[in-house]
Amino acid sequence: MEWGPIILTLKLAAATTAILFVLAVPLAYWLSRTTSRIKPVVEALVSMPLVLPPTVLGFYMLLAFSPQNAFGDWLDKWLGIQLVFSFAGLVLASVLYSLPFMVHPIQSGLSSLPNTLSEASYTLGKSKWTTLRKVLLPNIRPSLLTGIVLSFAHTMGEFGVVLMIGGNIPGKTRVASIAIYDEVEALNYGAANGYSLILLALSFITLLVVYLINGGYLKRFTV
Amino acid sequence: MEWGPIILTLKLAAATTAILFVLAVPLAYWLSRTTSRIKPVVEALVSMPLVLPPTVLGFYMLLAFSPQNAFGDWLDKWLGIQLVFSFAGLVLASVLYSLPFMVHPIQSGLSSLPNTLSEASYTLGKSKWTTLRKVLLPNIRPSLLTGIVLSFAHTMGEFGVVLMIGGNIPGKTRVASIAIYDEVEALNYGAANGYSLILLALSFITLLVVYLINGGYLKRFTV
Amino acid sequence: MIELNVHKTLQSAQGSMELHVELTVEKGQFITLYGESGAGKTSTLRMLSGLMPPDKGSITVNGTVWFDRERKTNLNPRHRNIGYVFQDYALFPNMTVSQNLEFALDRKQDKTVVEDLIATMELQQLRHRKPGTLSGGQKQRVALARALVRQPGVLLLDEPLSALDSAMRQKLQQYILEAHKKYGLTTILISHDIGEIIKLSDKVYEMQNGKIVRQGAPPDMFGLGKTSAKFRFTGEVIRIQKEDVVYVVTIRIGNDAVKVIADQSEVSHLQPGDKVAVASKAFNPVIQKI
Amino acid sequence: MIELNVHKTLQSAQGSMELHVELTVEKGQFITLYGESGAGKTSTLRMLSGLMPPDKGSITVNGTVWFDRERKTNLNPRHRNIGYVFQDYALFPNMTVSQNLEFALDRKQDKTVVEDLIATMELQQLRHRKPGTLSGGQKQRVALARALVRQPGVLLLDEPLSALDSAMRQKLQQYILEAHKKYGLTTILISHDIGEIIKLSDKVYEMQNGKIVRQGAPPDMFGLGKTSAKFRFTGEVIRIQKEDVVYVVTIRIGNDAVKVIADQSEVSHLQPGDKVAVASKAFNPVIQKI
Amino acid sequence: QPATKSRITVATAANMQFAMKALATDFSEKTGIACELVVSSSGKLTAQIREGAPYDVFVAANMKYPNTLYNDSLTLSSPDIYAYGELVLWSAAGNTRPTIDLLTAPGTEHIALANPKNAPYGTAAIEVLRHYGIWEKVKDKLVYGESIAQTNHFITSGAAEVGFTAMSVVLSPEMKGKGKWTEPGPKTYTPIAQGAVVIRRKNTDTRNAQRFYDYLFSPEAGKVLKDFGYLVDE
Ligand SMILES: Nc1ncnc2c1ncn2[C@@H]1O[C@H](COP(=O)(O)OP(=O)(O)OP(=O)(O)O)[C@@H](O)[C@H]1O
Ligand SMILES: Nc1ncnc2c1ncn2[C@@H]1O[C@H](COP(=O)(O)OP(=O)(O)OP(=O)(O)O)[C@@H](O)[C@H]1O
Ligand SMILES: [Mg+2]
Ligand SMILES: [Mg+2]
Repeated sequence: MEWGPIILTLKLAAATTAILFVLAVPLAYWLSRTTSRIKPVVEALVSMPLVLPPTVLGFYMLLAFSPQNAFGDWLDKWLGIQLVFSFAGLVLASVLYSLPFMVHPIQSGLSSLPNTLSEASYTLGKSKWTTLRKVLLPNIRPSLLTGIVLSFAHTMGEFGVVLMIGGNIPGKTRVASIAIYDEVEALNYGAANGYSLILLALSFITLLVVYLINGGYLKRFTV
Repeated sequence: MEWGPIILTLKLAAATTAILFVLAVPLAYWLSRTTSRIKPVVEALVSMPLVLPPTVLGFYMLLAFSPQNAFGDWLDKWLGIQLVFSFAGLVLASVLYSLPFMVHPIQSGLSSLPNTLSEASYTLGKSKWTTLRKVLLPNIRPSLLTGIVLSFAHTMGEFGVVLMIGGNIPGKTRVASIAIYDEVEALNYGAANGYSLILLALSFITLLVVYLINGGYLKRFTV
Repeated sequence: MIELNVHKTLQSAQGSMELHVELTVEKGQFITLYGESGAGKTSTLRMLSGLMPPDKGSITVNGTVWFDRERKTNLNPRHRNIGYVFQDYALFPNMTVSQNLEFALDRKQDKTVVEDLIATMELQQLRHRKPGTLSGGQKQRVALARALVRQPGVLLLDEPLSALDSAMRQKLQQYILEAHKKYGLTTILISHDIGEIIKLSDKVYEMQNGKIVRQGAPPDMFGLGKTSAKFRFTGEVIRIQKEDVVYVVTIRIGNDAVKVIADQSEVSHLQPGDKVAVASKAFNPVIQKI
Repeated sequence: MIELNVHKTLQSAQGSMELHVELTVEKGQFITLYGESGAGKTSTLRMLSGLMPPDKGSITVNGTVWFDRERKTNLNPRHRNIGYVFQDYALFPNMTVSQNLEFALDRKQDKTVVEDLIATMELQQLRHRKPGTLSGGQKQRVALARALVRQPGVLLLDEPLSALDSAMRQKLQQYILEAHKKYGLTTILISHDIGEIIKLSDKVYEMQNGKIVRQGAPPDMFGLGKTSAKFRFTGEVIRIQKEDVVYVVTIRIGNDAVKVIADQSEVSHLQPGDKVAVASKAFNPVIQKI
Repeated sequence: QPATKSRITVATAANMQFAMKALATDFSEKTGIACELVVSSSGKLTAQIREGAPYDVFVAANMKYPNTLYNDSLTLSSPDIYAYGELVLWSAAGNTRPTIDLLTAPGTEHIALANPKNAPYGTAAIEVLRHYGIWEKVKDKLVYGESIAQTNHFITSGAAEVGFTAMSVVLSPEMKGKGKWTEPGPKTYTPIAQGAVVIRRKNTDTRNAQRFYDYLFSPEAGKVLKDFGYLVDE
């Protein structure tokens, strides 16, 4: 068993979650505030990536990002970014695929906050951005946590999209989920169990620590 | 193209979402209230099904539910329930797999509610159950919606677990996601696009209607 | 009869506060908890209603043990038959005004009580509104109405009228008093308004720092005990004006102002805002209803 | 100077309410909005502060247009340089008391103002506490302190002292008044407490049903204009006792109670709770500082 | 002229992976060219190669996928058949050797096979069933795996009592000795022709890929393939 895929998975999950967070917060904020008529359309669209089987979604992404395609070609020529069979592509695909897991919880958290919080902040001369950062987000911690945990865990386990876009290249796009999948496919149940256990254990410990900190159980250590 | 898989998918998603809702509400309620030491452990466990690749999770479920196995055998002999290659098995697998999508949002919704709401209800002589049903849940509508939408959409698109447990039997366990997958594998991109479009369109319309109703845009029609 | 003897340590980042309250309220009595901000008044009501478990002690109401640390008894709030007006109202945002009241109905209770309360609290116009769009005073009235729906044995009022204008306030004071008498309630009020306390309550407990430091009949507690046919008022200097050789001092007493003639020596140590007593020896007043 | 002339239709399930407020406040003036629950006082402050857009009209403050429907101007609340004490406090639950105040600091502002306010409002003990664990009055003090941190040009106070005991209330009234004078603030207060209004404000506007129905100097508004050297008080009957052939009527006036002798005919139409006026013709009072 | 790569990537259909591992090792030892296997379903690999996946050689499980690529001019030449796959009837449960009769027995509730839509072993299994005239009888017992690999899971987990798989599976080191298997008999199905192609790639030297391709058709490779249960043209 190799550690490469596991480290790659953690990198992918971390990068995806971080990017998703940065993207989802403004989107969720906009959705929670807007009275625009297109709001329900955007809300529905955000969930769309979930509806297709991951492999199929991956297939369509493959078509879209491929250098054979105008868009992929443009990216390649002008920005030098290759999205197929590269780590960058995996990240982008995972971000698209896990978008609803980050956006929806944050949006519902924001829309449950009483208006007076942001109003009070505005009357104190603070901008929307400061208000969001210092007042709103800290008060929806459970929702942020939900978004982060769901996105992180989902990216860890996802392999349909990743396999299609990434192509299972060791050290580059061969994440743990694909490695396990391969071992299972090869009837190497022992190795598959090994990977699974490590993945489960790592995730369990990560999540446990997150929840312990969140629950204040680790106060003693964090003071 | 056949409609069978699409109808089966909708049935599966509806059944899974309904069952998940019934299971997740008490669990989320317990998690949002308890001060038990095992709370962070349970919280972490709830997310575990996400961490494994769906096919692998499906494989482990296959092992567990197989009639060769003590548990599967017991189910078969005593309750007459066959979980492998049956619709019931698909539902169970989907429920397990989508559990975090329902539990986490509801939990974060419940824990964001001010305590005084339930306190007021108790002082009015209402039970915990009545309080949950009439006071707490109606006040976390955005979170419930998030849970339902994520679970529903995720079940629509999921096929790794479903394929493993279900065995792709036409009319019984052959859901749309598998059908699309098959067409893509067979390089039948035309048919795959057809299925995908229908699935996307159906889901989009469903979600749009949900969000329109939720946003009060359809008030005129619902009065 | 309420017999309450509870201890509670309220933990906080900065030190802790020892709450120790001993209180006996006769059935049908109307008492008031009075005292400075943070003295422990709300906490006392919360322990009585079962929303906050005491660390030690016991609570017995009409012979039933509601709480006893020793005997490990802790009656569920829902079985305590109380009505509670929360300081922050705690209305249910998902329900309209009517629904908030109807939610409080007991299974077999008649709906007419809701109608009566809506009329009394002048909520007719608001009955189909959600709390989110109500003004502060409107919310407070709904909260009071909701607590009264069940005609509970014990009524707990945490500053129930603080957001109301004086006309509405007087009206609802009257209503509370009538309901208290009519249904034989035992009522505990938290209020900062001395007039209100004197008008409503049989006994006042003053709390300070988690303890009851004084108790007694309202007039005694607020220095009204030594009343006499003599006129002696406490008031506040509003203005001091020089007029010819004398000074005219305007003093606010209650909602009235009087002008008093004073000489240089009298005003030299006075300034607007000062609390003063005004007294007279010979006085034969006439009462006139207004 | 604040010139406000706004229209707003407040929609609700049951009919709608027309709010139309016209108001001119001089720079440095201290005015009070007074009126029954739901009259539109809070809504007026919300429009002035930019939290609720009026349907029509304009708001000009010290020559700057804050809002003008015609000219499509609508200054962001954050640029209006106001301090706002919300009726429901609106403290930030994620921050401690100190942090709530520090958050309000302007970029270049000195931190000492926070320390001063913490001391004035007696919040030292609470500085590291989160709002969730504060009592009602404690929250209210934090809210007031927070609104004062920026020493804003316009101070908007929505029942800022309603949850405080009278000692604290008096103290903070004094403080508000001093701050108002010291920093040359223009202050708009919403209050139901007549004593407070008289003490603090230069002018009172009475609102009813979304309109200003009366305005004037506080003493005039509350019928204190016709003061004279005569003693004439309004009060409330607390008790009527028969003693021998006469009746002793106990009347509460402000925080004092007086006993007045009355005969059968005088008391026949009186009962406890009645509002009465007490007057005397010959009276030569003495003032005594307490 | 780009530098010669000392490492090639071989896209391998799932059912070939056991044999390919042995072949790749042997090839690397002989030539010093490192060989990386990317194992996936033929369908996915085909889609990826069309979009420029960095694979040098494609070893498929049938002729359809390499032919598609050839028709798209993505290969150096038309695909050649390097081996024929053989089908077996396999059962992991019990100790009885599975027979065709077992399929119709009442105790057999599920028969696993690969999805005939995109796996050649599935098509072959259907042919076998039709050959014995039991298709109608067993139709409702059939459960389909996404690939031959998933069919194996159905069988090894015991979820399906019996199923059709590739002989290469039951002869693989991982599965050797697990359960019992029989061959359904010659001429009961069309031999499963498996083709390979060298991928045409821009800016990449294909010489090493061609060497591997040639090796695949060499007698040494043929011997290895035979050991793994494939038929090889001689
Ligand atoms: N968002 C809203 N939608 C509809 N009606 C509203 C809304 N906000 C306030 N109102 C109504 O407008 C009227 C004025 O409310 P406002 O809060 O200004 O009253 P107020 O004078 O501050 O009363 P109080 O003294 O009780 O706080 C009330 O009848 C209230 O119910
Ligand atoms: N959950 C809590 N944790 C820690 N301290 C608390 C908690 N709740 C209240 N306290 C503190 O206990 C003390 C008493 O609070 P309480 O709410 O009973 O005051 P109060 O007498 O009702 O005051 P007010 O008149 O301001 O409402 C206060 O100092 C308060 O800060
Ligand atoms: Mg209190
Ligand atoms: Mg108001």
